[in-house]
Amino acid sequence: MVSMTRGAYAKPGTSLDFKTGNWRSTEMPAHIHAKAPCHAACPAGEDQQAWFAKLQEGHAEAAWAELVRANPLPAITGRVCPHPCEGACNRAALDGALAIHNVERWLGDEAIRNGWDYPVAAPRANAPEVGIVGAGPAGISAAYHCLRHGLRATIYEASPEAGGLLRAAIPQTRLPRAPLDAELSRVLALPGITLNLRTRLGRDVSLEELRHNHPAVLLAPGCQASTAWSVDGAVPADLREGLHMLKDFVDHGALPEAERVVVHGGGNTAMDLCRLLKRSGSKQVTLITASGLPGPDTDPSDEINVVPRELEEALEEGIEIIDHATINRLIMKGSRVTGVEIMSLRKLPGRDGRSHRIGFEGTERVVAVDMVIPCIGERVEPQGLSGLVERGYLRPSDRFGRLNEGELFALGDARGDRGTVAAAIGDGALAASAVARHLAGEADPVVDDRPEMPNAGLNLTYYDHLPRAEAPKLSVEERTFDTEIEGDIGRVAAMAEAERCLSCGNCLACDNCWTFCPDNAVIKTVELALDGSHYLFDLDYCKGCGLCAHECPTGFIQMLPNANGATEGAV
Amino acid sequence: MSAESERAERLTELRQKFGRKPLAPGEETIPHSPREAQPKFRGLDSGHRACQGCGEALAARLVMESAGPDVMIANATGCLEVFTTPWPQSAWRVPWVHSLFENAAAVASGMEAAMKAQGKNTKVLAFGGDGGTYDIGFQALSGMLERYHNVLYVCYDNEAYMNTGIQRSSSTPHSATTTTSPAGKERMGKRHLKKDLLSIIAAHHIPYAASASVAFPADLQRKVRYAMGIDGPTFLVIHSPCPLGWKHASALTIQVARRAVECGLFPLVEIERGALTNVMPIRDVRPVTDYLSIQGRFSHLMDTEDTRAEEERAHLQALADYNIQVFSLQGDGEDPVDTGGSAAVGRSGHAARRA
Amino acid sequence: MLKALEGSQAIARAVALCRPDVVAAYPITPQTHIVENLSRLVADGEMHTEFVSVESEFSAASVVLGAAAAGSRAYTATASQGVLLMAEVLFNIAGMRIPLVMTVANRAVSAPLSIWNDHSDSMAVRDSGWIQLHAADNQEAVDTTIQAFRIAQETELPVMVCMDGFILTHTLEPIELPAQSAVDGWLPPYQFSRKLDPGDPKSLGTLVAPDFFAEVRHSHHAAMIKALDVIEEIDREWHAFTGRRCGGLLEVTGDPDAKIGILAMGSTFGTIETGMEHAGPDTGSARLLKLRAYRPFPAEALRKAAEGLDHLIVIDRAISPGMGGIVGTEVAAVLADVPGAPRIHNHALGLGGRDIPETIYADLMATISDPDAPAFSVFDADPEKLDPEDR
Amino acid sequence: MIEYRIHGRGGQGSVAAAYLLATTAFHAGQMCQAFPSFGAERRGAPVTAFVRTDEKPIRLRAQVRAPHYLIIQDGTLLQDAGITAGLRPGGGMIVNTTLPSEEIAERFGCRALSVRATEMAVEAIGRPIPNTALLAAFLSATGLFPIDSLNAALRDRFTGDMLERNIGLVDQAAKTVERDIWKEPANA
Repeated sequence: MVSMTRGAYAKPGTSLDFKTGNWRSTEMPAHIHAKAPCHAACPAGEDQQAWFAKLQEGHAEAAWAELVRANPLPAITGRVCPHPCEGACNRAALDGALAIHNVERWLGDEAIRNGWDYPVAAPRANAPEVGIVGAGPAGISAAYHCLRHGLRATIYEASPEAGGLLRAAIPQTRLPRAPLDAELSRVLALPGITLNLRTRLGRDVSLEELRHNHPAVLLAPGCQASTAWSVDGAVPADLREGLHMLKDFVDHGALPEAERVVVHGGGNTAMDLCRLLKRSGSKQVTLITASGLPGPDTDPSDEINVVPRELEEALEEGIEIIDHATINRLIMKGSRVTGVEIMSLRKLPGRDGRSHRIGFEGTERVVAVDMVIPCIGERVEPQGLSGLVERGYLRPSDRFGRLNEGELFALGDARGDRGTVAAAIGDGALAASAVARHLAGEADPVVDDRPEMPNAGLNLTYYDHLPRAEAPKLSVEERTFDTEIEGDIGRVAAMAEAERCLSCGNCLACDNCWTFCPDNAVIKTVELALDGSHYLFDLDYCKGCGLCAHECPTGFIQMLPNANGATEGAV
Repeated sequence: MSAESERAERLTELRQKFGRKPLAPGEETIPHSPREAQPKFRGLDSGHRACQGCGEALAARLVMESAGPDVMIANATGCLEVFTTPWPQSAWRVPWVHSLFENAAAVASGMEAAMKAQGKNTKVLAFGGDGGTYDIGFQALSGMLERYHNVLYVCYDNEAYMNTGIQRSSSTPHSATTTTSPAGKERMGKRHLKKDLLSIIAAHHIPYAASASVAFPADLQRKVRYAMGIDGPTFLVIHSPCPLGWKHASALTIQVARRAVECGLFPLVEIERGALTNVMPIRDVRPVTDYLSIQGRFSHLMDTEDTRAEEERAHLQALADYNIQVFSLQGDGEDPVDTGGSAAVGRSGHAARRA
Repeated sequence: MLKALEGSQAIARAVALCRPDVVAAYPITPQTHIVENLSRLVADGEMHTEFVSVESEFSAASVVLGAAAAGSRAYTATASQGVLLMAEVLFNIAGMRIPLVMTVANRAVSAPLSIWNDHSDSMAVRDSGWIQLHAADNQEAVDTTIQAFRIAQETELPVMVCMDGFILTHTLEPIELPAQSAVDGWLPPYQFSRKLDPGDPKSLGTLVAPDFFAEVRHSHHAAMIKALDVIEEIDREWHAFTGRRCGGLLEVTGDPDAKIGILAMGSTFGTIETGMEHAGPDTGSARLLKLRAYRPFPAEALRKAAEGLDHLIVIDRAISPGMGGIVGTEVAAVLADVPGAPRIHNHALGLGGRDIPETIYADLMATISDPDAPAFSVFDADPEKLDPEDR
Repeated sequence: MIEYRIHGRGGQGSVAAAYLLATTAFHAGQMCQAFPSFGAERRGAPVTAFVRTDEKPIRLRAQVRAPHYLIIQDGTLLQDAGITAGLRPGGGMIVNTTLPSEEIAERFGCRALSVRATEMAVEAIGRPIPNTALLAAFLSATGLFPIDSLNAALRDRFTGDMLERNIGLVDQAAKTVERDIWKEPANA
């Protein structure tokens, strides 16, 4: 029993005896690390928010190390990726998405320049050795991720050089050889990776042999087989498929000559080709695509699948783009094409619930052309794959790319549902993780199904207006066949871009919760806050007002239904 | 008990307190409880009985952090006093005395005189709500300022008598409802204007008088530190939303306070020797309805059918515009060095704090 | 050394001898000369104190509260309306058990406005929890003031030294002021166990819920009762130290064998004494009771002093309208359970400065034998001056 | 015990006169008591003050109703016929006036002394405060206390030039009345 003090004075800080935590009636704050939209959108599985956080702290190498946990090829993807991360970026609605690809590229280049070590240790000598077919981005990523899991990797590549499509079909204006070679060789030189060049599956080595020699085999052969193309059976005599034309250009610098060209397709190959043709002298280059140009009328899922800046540059260069259209008929003069009849179409939901492209009668018009170049994709070359190819592709049964029970995986373009370098890299990571777990006798990795942090979950008050940094870029006149068009963003701008990161869904260590809690119920402690934040909720005193959650800029603090008793800071 | 096992036990206790699994001895060492090891001075500790989301508790906490331990406080009767010191408990960690509703400034004067007589430098603070400052304690405050006591007087302005259940004060804004200025068929809430206390205070020609808001803690704490450094009477009025009295969700305290500043109804200004020396610029001026519409005390003004409501809204907008004009609250554009008006945070805290 | 001093001047000097760190006061008749004299002492450098010239009595009380709480000896003085304006703070000071000394230059309370003496002001704050000591002359006022600082400190109760406004404050008479060194030796430096101190930061003036408020008041009452001994003891010590005493709690003079007693507080007592001295043989002599400590009330001392009396005339210089005399009522209550207790005759007189002539003694004595005399009266009210309805 | 009543107007130093007289008695080894008739009067209004002196301590606090002596600081107050109320038989009044003593004595039927105190004061101290001169004359006439005691009382109150001038004034005023003319006391 307390006894009354003279004059009823009280001792300091004795209010701590009064646990206001039991005032929480309905909700309590919790740290919820939702996915940043960039992360959720990244096919390679990069957590851009995480590596920007390191950069915000001024640690470029740490940022790069964080980045290459998912993607070993940032100097490459920073140049060629259509960066869906930027499209998803919550900052877009505020003052422009972060220039993620520029910073990624800068980090990749910095790593090359400074010789930063990949954060992987050499695998044990007797570590299981995974067999990988194809030294394109998927294969290289898979090999790299095997190392991360303590496995060895042996790559079998048909070509004399590693790189796959990166080397074969991307013009130097987008991906110069120097960073390509440097980054690939840095990864491939990592101890534990063996690269067998000029080793073609089905010719130099059989799948059976591989499966015998390796506890798991990852197939990343890419798509090498052209798809037959015609319009109602009409095929021009000089028809050349776009990817082959591009490869020829990349290999020999050769391009056909034509005054007026129509390119049919909606990907980067089509776009690269349009621009090369224009630059090589074609007067009129028209891209016909069934997809739509980005804009209010276009559903994001129906948008043309090209690097946004490439589209922008193409328009600058005078490429005409007819979107939501298809070639309805070839107008032939003998075996040569003289024009194409095009027709508007749209992707619309059908009665079966799925989307279909519907052409609209009465929208037909004719464009006079000298050449039509289809860029409609390729198929897997079935050689050596002994019946695994199904309707042109290797079709896996799960997200890890697993083809059957025997630890055989399909990665990258060969899956038919990919289409970007980033996706190929992501496939490599997923397959390697599944293989590693399997070899350790464990179940497949758990799917990260954390929700994504939407724009509405942020408190944008706490971000000042900061315009997006723009990397230098060659003018249309300066553009050649071999000079990279987009330049280096540079350290200063890269760091400035890092400052712009909203840190969606993750603790920014901004101290807002700590500053605004009227009840001192937020404890700042890096030691005990094991969820990566700097704070803990002292639920003995938290009254559940929700101020911290409302004022959390990043949405990292959310109010959850009240739990009984003390709960961890991170829930 | 060995030091080792003592530490292990302590660690276990802390882990349990924060809901984590106990670690093995020696696995991790923590010098103090994390609560004790906070890198700020906790003059006002947890366990106080303020309402959820109390703006006043927050403001007082922020003031105490900046004022530091070598202070003593005279606290007027009011919410802050009641919720911090229900005997036998006290949330204060500095010498603190509550006497009456209307005499905080006078009690502080006496404490300051005592410090002077004893040759000590302990700074005396006086705390009061708007009732104890604008109204009943106004005379004592004026006397304290006139006699030039070295006291920092902080008014936690929540714009009504909240302790007794939301009665109007001379700080209640025009047309806000309180239990003694209800909106009804004949009346649209409070008929009179919010007293321009700061101008009256400034007319005492004191070294420093300023307004601050809980929504801008870095600015608030800078002002406290500045006032603490002055040998003479200083005055700070802090706009401190009351979720109960203003009728807004407890999570919105900061947002409401911020909007009051952003619309111009509560200008953040600094006055030295009667002259305006600094204002916090409003980066993007909001219409007053952004502020009014999120508070129940102005809900009668949101009736779009009622022409009287429209008139009152226009009146409040005019008052805000007047402030913006008189205090030149719209800054002269963006200056990369100037963090005024910015709430921006970054990885190492508030932008203004980092600057 | 004996000096001819005006009461207010003597009080100011007595206060200065006690070396208060902080003095705060607001001028009000008839306390004004005390404040003026203190200001003068400070201005002349004869007193080193923080003199806070406040804007009201309310702030005066608040300032000394703050100063004393912060560990400084503090003093204030007031009267009449000033006491009432302070009232809220006075309760507060006492409730917090803060040792303070205040002089009240007793004066009537308005309305109607009266600047003259009676005890209505200090009576109005009778229940504030302050010790109230009444001085019968200026020497007592001086001695009591110095004693008060010690009483306050030892009991942690505030002490109000009541002296009749004008009658004492404005009267010049020979007064013995002790030497500074003597006071320094007798009055220890100020100490307050709960002082505001950043090194030991206590919270004063908390909110106490019903489950403990009764205990607070109980303790306060107990402290007041204990203070009776302290008051008595300190007066004894003072006597040993200076050769003068103020009458402890209750002093008995006059005829010890008399069957009639007269009890008075403050300056009235001297007039009654003189009246008895000069009265004719027919009037008879009385036992005279000088009540010095009004709060705490010396019930035991009173019972003892009243032993053997048949009649006790109690003089009030205030009135509780609707009840009558205040001191009289309390005296009656204290003696109620005493076997053979005297009959109480209670009269208010001298209200609002009405002069009390020495003939009052005889007049009061005459009432004892008057079977029609009321148990309470406003004794010196002139029926001729009353509206007939009010007679 | 000897009782005195002083009449004057606000601003003429009547209370000071009372204090001065009492202090004089004190310096002469007597007990004393002086107090004003606590009024709220402003400058110019008639005021009264009281003095008692005795061999023994004075306990009586009542106003003086039957004075042995009246000290009238302003002759114009004589217009009030009641000014001598309570004056004891054989008592005397000393008046600051230009009227002859005899005329006053005749009008009020008591001993009276007239002193041109204001004139003397203006001359000596430059201010029309008659109390010092009046008291000096009073002491000279009554021989109640030594003139030196008055000077001692003045020393309690003044310093420097003002003290010198007042002492000079005492000297001068004392000579204006016949010494010990009221030596025999008034009837008790």
